[in-house]
Amino acid sequence: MTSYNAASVVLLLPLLSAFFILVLGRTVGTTVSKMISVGSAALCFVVSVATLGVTNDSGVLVSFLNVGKLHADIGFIIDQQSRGMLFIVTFIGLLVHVYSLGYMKEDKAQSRYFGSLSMFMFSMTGIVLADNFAMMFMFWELVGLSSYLLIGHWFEKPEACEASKKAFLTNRIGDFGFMIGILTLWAASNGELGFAQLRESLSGGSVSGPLHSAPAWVLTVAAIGIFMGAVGKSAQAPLHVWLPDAMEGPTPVSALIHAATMVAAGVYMLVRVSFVIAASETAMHLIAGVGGFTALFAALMAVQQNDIKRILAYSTLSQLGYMVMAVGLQAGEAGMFHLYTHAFFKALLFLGSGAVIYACHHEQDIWKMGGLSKKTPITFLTFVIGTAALMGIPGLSGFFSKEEILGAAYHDCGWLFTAAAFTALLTSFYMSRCVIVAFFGKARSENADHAHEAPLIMTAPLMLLSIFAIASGYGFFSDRLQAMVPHAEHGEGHYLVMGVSIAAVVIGAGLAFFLYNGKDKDPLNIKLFANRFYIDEIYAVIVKVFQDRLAWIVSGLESIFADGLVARLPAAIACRVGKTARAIQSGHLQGYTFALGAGLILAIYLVVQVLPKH
Amino acid sequence: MMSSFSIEIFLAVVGVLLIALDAFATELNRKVVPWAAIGATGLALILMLTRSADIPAWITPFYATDSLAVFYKVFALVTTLIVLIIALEGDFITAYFSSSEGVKTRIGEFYALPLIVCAGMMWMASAKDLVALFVPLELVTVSFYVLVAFTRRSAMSLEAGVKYLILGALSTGVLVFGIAWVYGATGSLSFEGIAAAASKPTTNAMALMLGAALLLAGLGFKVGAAPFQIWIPDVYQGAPTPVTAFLSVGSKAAGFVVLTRAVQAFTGDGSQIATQVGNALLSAAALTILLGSLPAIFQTNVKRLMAYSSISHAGFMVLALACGATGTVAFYMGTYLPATLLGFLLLVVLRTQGVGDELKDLAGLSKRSPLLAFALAVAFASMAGLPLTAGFMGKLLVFMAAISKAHYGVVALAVVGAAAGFYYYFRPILTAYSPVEGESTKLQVSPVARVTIAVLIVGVVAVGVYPKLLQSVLK
Amino acid sequence: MPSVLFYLFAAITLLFGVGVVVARNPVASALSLVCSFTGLAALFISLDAYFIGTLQILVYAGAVMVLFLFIIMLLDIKAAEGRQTNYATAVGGLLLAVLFTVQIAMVLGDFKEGNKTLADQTLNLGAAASKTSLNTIKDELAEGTLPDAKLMGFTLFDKYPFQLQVVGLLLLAGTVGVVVLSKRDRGGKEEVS
Amino acid sequence: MITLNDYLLVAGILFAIGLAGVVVRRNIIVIYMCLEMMLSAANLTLVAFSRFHLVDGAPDYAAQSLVFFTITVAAAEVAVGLAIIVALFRAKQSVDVESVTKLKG
Repeated sequence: MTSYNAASVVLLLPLLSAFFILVLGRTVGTTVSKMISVGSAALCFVVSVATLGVTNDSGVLVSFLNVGKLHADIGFIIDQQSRGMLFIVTFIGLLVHVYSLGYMKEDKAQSRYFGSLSMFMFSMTGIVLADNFAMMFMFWELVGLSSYLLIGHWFEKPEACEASKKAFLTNRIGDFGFMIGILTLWAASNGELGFAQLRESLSGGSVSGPLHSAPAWVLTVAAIGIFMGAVGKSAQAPLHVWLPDAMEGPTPVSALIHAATMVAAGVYMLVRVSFVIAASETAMHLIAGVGGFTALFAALMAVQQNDIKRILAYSTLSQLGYMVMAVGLQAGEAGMFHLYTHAFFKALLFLGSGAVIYACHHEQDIWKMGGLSKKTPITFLTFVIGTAALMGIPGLSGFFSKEEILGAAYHDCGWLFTAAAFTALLTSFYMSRCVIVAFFGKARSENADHAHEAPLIMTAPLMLLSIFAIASGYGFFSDRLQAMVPHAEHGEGHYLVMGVSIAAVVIGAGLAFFLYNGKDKDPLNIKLFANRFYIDEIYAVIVKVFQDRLAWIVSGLESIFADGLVARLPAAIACRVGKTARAIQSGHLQGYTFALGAGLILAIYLVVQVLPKH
Repeated sequence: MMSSFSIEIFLAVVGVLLIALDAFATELNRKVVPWAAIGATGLALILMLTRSADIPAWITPFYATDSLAVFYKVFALVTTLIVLIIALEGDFITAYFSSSEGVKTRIGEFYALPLIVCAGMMWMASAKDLVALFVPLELVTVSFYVLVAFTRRSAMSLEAGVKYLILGALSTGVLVFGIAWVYGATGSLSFEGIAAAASKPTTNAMALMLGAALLLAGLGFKVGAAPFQIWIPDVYQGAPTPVTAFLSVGSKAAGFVVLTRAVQAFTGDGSQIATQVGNALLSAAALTILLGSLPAIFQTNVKRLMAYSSISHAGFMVLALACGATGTVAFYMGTYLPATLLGFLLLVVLRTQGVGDELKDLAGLSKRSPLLAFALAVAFASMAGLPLTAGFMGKLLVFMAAISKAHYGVVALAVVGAAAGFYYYFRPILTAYSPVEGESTKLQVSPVARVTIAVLIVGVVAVGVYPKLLQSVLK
Repeated sequence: MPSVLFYLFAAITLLFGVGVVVARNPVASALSLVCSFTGLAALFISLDAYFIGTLQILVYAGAVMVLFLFIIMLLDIKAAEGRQTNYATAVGGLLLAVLFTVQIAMVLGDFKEGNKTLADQTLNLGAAASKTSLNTIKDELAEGTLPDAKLMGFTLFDKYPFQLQVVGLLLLAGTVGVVVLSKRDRGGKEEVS
Repeated sequence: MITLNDYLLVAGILFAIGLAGVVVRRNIIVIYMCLEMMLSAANLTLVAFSRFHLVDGAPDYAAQSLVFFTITVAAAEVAVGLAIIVALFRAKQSVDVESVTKLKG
């Protein structure tokens, strides 16, 4: 099987599965739908394993659009980066499919759920394989759509409904930036959208491409626009508000989408087009800054969360911040490496948290757990392995990748290194806290008291993932899985970086042990962190002031743009304009004729007197 | 093999014959006239697609047969065909509101007039000079006065008729005044002559600009470009739904053809007023998108929502026109047709089952009829511009045209409009799929409506997935 | 035409035009409009457009205005409107009119070609005669008279025969529309939903 | 002497008066009369220009044909318009613009 054919299979199988379930799901029944979905995921996994190690390839599946200067194809690019990512996506995807068989056993709409999963797999592989921006953007949108469907799976729950809307809308803001960035590149390169062609156009090799000679600000606009897309999808500040809320979806979905794959799509895309980012100094600084800020910011918020899934969600934000920072520091390979190790241990942690929640009868507050280490030993053990990898305990996968990023920060920018190191300390602290509170001490609620181990179909993936969480950092493993291992150039300061990162782990874990061992309630009470820096409240206050003054204006949108200044402020302005425009539409004919007459005079005035003549 | 010219005459003649048939053959089954009209339009469409290229020599001086004209002729025929089907679906509602005889009223004119309107729109597409533009344009407008007020027992329809009448006549006055000044400045009535005179330094630029501003204002009214969009929401909401569909797709498209021709004449090579006209169109586009999108946020009536949506779409088309991308205007039109007609068809089907136009009436639609709910989702998703629907491709091309001309400011405003669109277009979908309590009756959909809905859905998705389809039609 | 007559007819046209707008009674408005159109017809004739001038009298001042008057009388519309003038709309309307006039005046100030008089642009009927193919028109032009109606008819049928047909169709559509819209219902009183 | 600009100015003022009337008046029939006035102003502009754009020494009859068409179209428009106004009067017993304000927002 050539790698081109393999790519086509991996892309099209989930599509067929989704289509089949959509059309015939109701007729053939839930069981068949499940079989098809899981079967297609398994087959995809097998195929993508088979592609590991084959030669690089590229090809066009179908020519898609050909209007004027716009040429867009469904085409593949198969190289080390995409093969590695494909492995992660199909592997985690398969695990989640299998895990969902157990977790969603009693759900009423399993057909829809598995259809959406297949749809998601299709969109995600599309992003991974894309060889041009048009295809990338299309699948980008599809990922957003299927994520919307999955988060809102339990749409009877108002929180789930709200969360899915929030995710969708926040992502759209990023996507518009993304689109502008793509179109700017397209315009500046005189009609190119393919990654290879753009790279050539930018490099100014044998024939100096139009992008090479484009003014710097154009490239900055393009790079920042593209980064906007990643900000939305990878939940970087200030568009991060959707990710924690997205935990309202089913836990396997949180694991699949919001830990390992979808959120990583932003990082994957940035690495794929790093040549564009490298062309703009400003964009690089911005990206590194936003990444570092998000890493620290999210870690601080994670310190005071009590919901086990939210802790993991903020930790995901923080780790994504690391990866984005790496991209901004021109260490994309380190970012991809961390993406790859993170995918395993974060999926492990999420599935582990799912098992804990399952064990405690849908209890998610860690303060109502406790003593689980004896009742659910397998879950406990695997969770600890995941935690250790995330903290970066030497010898586990997370240690290697995190250290690479810290190293990159150390070489490039002092204060980013400080922030990253402090983040590492915090990570160690809040994860230790989570483990200590949830698994040790005595049971603090009836549910925790009656906890029991999850069935094998749920624990088996945990055990499998633990192996990856331990071993995936080592060369014999990562090389085989085509992970992007950064060049091991241990230059000056290598030992300092290593020392700092180990110290951070030790201090963080020690602090947590000291503070939380045997406690029944949180001795720390940092309201600022617990309330997520009051961002929602700050947003609310600002909007409130804005609203009070224009109280009669803003009435319709609160329900949808639930919070997030980014979404709300433009919305309020839009509302004001909309209401004013609506007021003209008074229904009075005299008003209309006057408006038409005034418009006429305005038109004449503009054309004849104002607009420039030449 | 007929020439396009004969096809138009054929349509007009059938229209006249149907009027006579309806008036004099009183024993006629009520279904005969609608089906005859649908059949004639379908036949004309087939003839159009297999037409012969030659047209009588005597008519060539004032009859264009370029690709633009041919595209819009096919477009007008497709629109008329679907509008007639929509009208047939809502037949008894139209009849009920037409006179006190209620549902027994014979409304043959309601099916015959669209044929004449269609012929008029096809003639507009071929206009080469301002006289050939004006006369068919007025044929279309006067017929629409009648159609909008047709269901005169409905206060809404009557009000819409009065408003359309006054504002339409006002725009006609402005249009003629503009034609007069353009003629006065250039000494020519043909687009070619105007383009030639516009590039001559001896032509008085001020006078030409005045004429151009007035002319564009008059045509801007027809397509609903700001600040002349003000009539659209009221008239669209009040008019009988099939007529609204016809106005929003057919009339708007015809308006865009002549607007395209006028703009091409004003912005030809070396034209003195090219910059002004281009900038005026840009400002109009930005304003239109905003004034279409933002008030739509507050709409609770789906029909009125679609009226605002059509304003916003017109804004995108004007934007493409301002960038000189006439192909994109046609493409956008092509993506706009299936989604909009699908939306109006759904409204009519729902109305015949006693479901109103208000947003809240849509609640629980997915339970009552999965097909209609899905069609609604497809239609509105396409209007919003969701990827993999036709609407996305249209919007994408417009954005690309604008960015390639570096109109970033307008693009930013257009993005705001499009983003607002995502809010208000998704509300009907969410409502349709939201659960409702209690029992609800299933909705019946007639076979004709079923087939039409299926065809339109396939059209939306096919163009969205494989846009080359529409492109090949455009060529 | 002597300047005096131009000023007279322009004044008639405009003043009675203002009369249409300010008259309280619709009948007075309609009669004002008839007078205004008569003045306008005279202006047409002063521009050697005899046929259009006649048409203006026949169709507008005659048929159309009679239709207006007929409807006003039929509906028996009293001067019900505006017991008190709505100042907002009055000011708005006045403002629009003034602005529009100023704009036109500004364009005219720049429009040098418009400073020609009719005397500068005398008709050259001899030249026209040599270009005409139709004998009756040719003869009259050669004699030095302008066969306005004939030239009009010739242009209509020579250049715009097709548009003439379309106008016929338009009139038909209009007629059908009028019939549809004003059919008396058998039920007598209208119900409005 | 009287110039072309004089005619154009008269036409412009007539158009402006009509526009003002359309905005100011509340009686729909009178509004419709004002619209006819605007159309006539446009016709005057056309005829004036046609007289000054001589073709072979005679006025430009192409432009005058357009005037012919506008007059015809206007007559048809008046007929349809008055029919609609009569229908409105039958329904509402009024031809005031304030009787049609239900559609709005």
